Amino acid sequence: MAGLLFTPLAWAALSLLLDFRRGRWLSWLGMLIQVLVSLSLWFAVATGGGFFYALAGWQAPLGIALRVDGLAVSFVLLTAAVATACGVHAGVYLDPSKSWQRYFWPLFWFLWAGLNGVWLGADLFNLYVGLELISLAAVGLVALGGEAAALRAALRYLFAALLGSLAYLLGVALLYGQFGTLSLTGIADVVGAAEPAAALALLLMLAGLALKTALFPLHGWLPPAHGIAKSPVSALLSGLVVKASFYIAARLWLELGDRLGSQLLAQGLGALGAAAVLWGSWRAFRQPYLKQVVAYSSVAQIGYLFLLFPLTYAVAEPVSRLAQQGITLQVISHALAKAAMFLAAGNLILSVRSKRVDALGGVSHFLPFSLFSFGLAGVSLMGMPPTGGFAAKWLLLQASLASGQWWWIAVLLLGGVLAAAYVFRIYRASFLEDSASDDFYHPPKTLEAIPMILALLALGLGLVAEPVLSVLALPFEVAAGVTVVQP
Amino acid sequence: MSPDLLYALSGVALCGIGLAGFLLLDHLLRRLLAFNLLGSGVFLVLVGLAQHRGGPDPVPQALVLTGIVVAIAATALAIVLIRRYFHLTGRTSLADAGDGQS
Amino acid sequence: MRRLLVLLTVAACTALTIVLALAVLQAAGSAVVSDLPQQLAASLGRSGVEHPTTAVLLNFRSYDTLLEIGVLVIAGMSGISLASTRSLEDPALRSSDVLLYALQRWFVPLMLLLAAYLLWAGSHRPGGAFQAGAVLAATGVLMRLGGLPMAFIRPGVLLRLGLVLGFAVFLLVAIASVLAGKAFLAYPPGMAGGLILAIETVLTLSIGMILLALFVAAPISAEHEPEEGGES
Amino acid sequence: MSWLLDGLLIVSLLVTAVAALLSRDLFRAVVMFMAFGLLMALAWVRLQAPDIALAEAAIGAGLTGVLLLDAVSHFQRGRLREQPPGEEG
Repeated sequence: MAGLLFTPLAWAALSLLLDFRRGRWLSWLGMLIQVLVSLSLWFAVATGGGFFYALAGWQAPLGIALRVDGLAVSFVLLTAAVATACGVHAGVYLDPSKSWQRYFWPLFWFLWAGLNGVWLGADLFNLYVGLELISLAAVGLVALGGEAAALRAALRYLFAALLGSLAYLLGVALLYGQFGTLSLTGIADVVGAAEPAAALALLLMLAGLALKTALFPLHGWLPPAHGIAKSPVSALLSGLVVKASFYIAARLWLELGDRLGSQLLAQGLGALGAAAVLWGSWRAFRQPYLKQVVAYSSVAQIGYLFLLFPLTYAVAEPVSRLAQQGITLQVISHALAKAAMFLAAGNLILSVRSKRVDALGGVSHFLPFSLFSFGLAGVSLMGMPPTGGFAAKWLLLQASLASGQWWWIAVLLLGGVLAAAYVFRIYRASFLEDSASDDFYHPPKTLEAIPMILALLALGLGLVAEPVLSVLALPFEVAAGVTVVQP
Repeated sequence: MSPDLLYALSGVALCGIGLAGFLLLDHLLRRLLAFNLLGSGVFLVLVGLAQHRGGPDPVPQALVLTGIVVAIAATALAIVLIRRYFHLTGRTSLADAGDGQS
Repeated sequence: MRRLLVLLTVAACTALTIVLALAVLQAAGSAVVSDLPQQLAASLGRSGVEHPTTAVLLNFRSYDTLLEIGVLVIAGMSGISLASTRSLEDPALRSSDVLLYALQRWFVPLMLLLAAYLLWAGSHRPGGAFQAGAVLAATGVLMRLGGLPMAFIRPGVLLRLGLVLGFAVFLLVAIASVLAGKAFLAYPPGMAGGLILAIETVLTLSIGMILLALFVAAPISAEHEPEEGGES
Repeated sequence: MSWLLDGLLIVSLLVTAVAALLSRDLFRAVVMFMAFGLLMALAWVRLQAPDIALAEAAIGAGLTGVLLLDAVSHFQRGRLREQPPGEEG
């Protein structure tokens, strides 16, 4: 448990003292440790159930407690998988001769530490600090290298992230002022219905987090930042970072939404999510640059996540659980598929030496493997069986039907069709033979293998959805009986 | 009404001022000023509201100290980014027509 | 069009302010009594320090503080990663202002003294690592504006070591308690006071160094510009 | 008496805040912001939060102000040296 918190922070400090090459070996070792620690924690929770971990030995209202439950450890494990893939890819992909690359590893590890902090966080202010840690590390990664366009994207990202954090903090201030505690469960215990100040606090926090998650129409900062960053960084940002703020929003909603939310808010957030699916997919279809296509696809895929709000508000308990499982699967499958897609896109760009979609002509001969990974990830985004994306959408479909909110079904289906459209556009471009140049660069095999593994994981998620969900379902079932232990 | 609550309300007003400035100003440094004003407003609400009943409360005070350090970190990083951006492009704002999608 | 947008934004912000003010009044009127202050008062004796704010920062909620130092380190290293000068010392800044020079001869030791006082005071009265670190950084800024050579502020291994020193020591204490069989960040009984003072001391140095590095990293000299950062 | 003090402090806080955002000259805006930071430190004293007051005076007013002033002078030097090259957009 402590290893999970300690390793990323310690590796961040250590790798700052080394240069890129030596930092790479160190980091690969660290990733191995992190994966092992995450796996063992996951098994511990899967067999023994969730628990609270009191940091510094002080119990919750006074100290900070970590909430270690099935959902949290699953995301810890997901982070370990995706971050390791991105880290290994980055170690080969990034050019070690640039002296500023040495700062990649510390930023990478701080990002990881922040992510773990958010998945496990149960204290509202601690979540704020975790969010800031993630945001600043992510901004640093985007700005790394210091070209004008990257700086511009980083500044937009920074300002959006800061505004979102402050809105969240204002909500925390209102909640603390009223309830005198920062522990999320502590607040959930004492909050009643019809508390306008607390309801406004929830609204502010959700708005701030929606800005950080790039919910339509607050998504303007995402495509530049994710499009301009180096591919492994984009994969981290799209796969994991935006999920962190959504995760907090979802946790708040599931704990407090039934008393502080309203049907209007729930449907409104769902509608914005639906708009994001349609608008993001359409924009993805229209982008001239490959990575912009993938970035707008993220805007669309994030939209699905916000269907959580209408599908869990004022519905029967089993329906709500279906929706929660569907959204969780969507988060996991999107993280895997989008990371695969960005890494594959990076390989393609490296190969044709151009970022434009129409420069891809003929690449299907030279880089069939990367292109295949790209397509495989695309299949998961479309939601076709047997991928994880399909399993997620299937659950959401059932939840929509069971709660009588049939209008979301149209969004789910249309979103899949649009995703198919923009993925096939890339395919069409890469099979065109009219390209005069056949000057392609062959990236190392490692670079090609990693997106393939991630895409296969996203695919396989659909096949093993049942056992995965059984662990995910743990927190919501044992929530009443969580044991407070103090190892 | 206690003075603490009065300060919380002035914090709310600062939030309003800061938010308006943040949304309306183009110049990056001015936006940064607005962000800091907004932050100060939030801190005032946090401490003022919490101390309204029970008198001095060290918990929100510690939170604000943490918040101030996070704010200076963000501000300093933003200044470095802004200055380098200005150095490379000669611009002091992000607003320009044309490459909104870039 | 632009004018309308401005008007609308201002109106929206005003409306939000009013709603927020009402919410603050409502929250103030219906505050739920929590036992956090009592818990804090009861545990203060075991925290190792007498000043409650320091106790919260470095003992009860030390995880927040640890992550927050992480945020500072991120900002610091992002700053120096963008610094494009080979040595971060700018000869153009070296002023020959007699007044400033005289001023700083008196000021610098005084401010260092103040920083040390703030650090020491933190355990039983207002003061602590952040304030002391800020004063330290301000001293550095003054020295730099006065043109004192600051060879140590260059993006070399020493600077990076300085940046993470406080963070690393804090982290070591945190993991040491795990190895001793306690929770992450828990101090062994009886040693809390000493450990907190030690952590605060190195934190002061690191905070001062980070803030100073960010100040020094910000300028960009036009002479040797592109694509380089630090010693290569 | 203390009410008068609090009222005066709050009014001047809000005035300096607005002035920091609205003043035409960037330099003056930053000076206003530093004044705001010092007033905030006073406000923290009134709120019986001496720790924050110290931090605000040192960090909020002092360091942030110096950083901003430095940036402003950089901008003005840059303006004098050359017309912005990137006006295509």
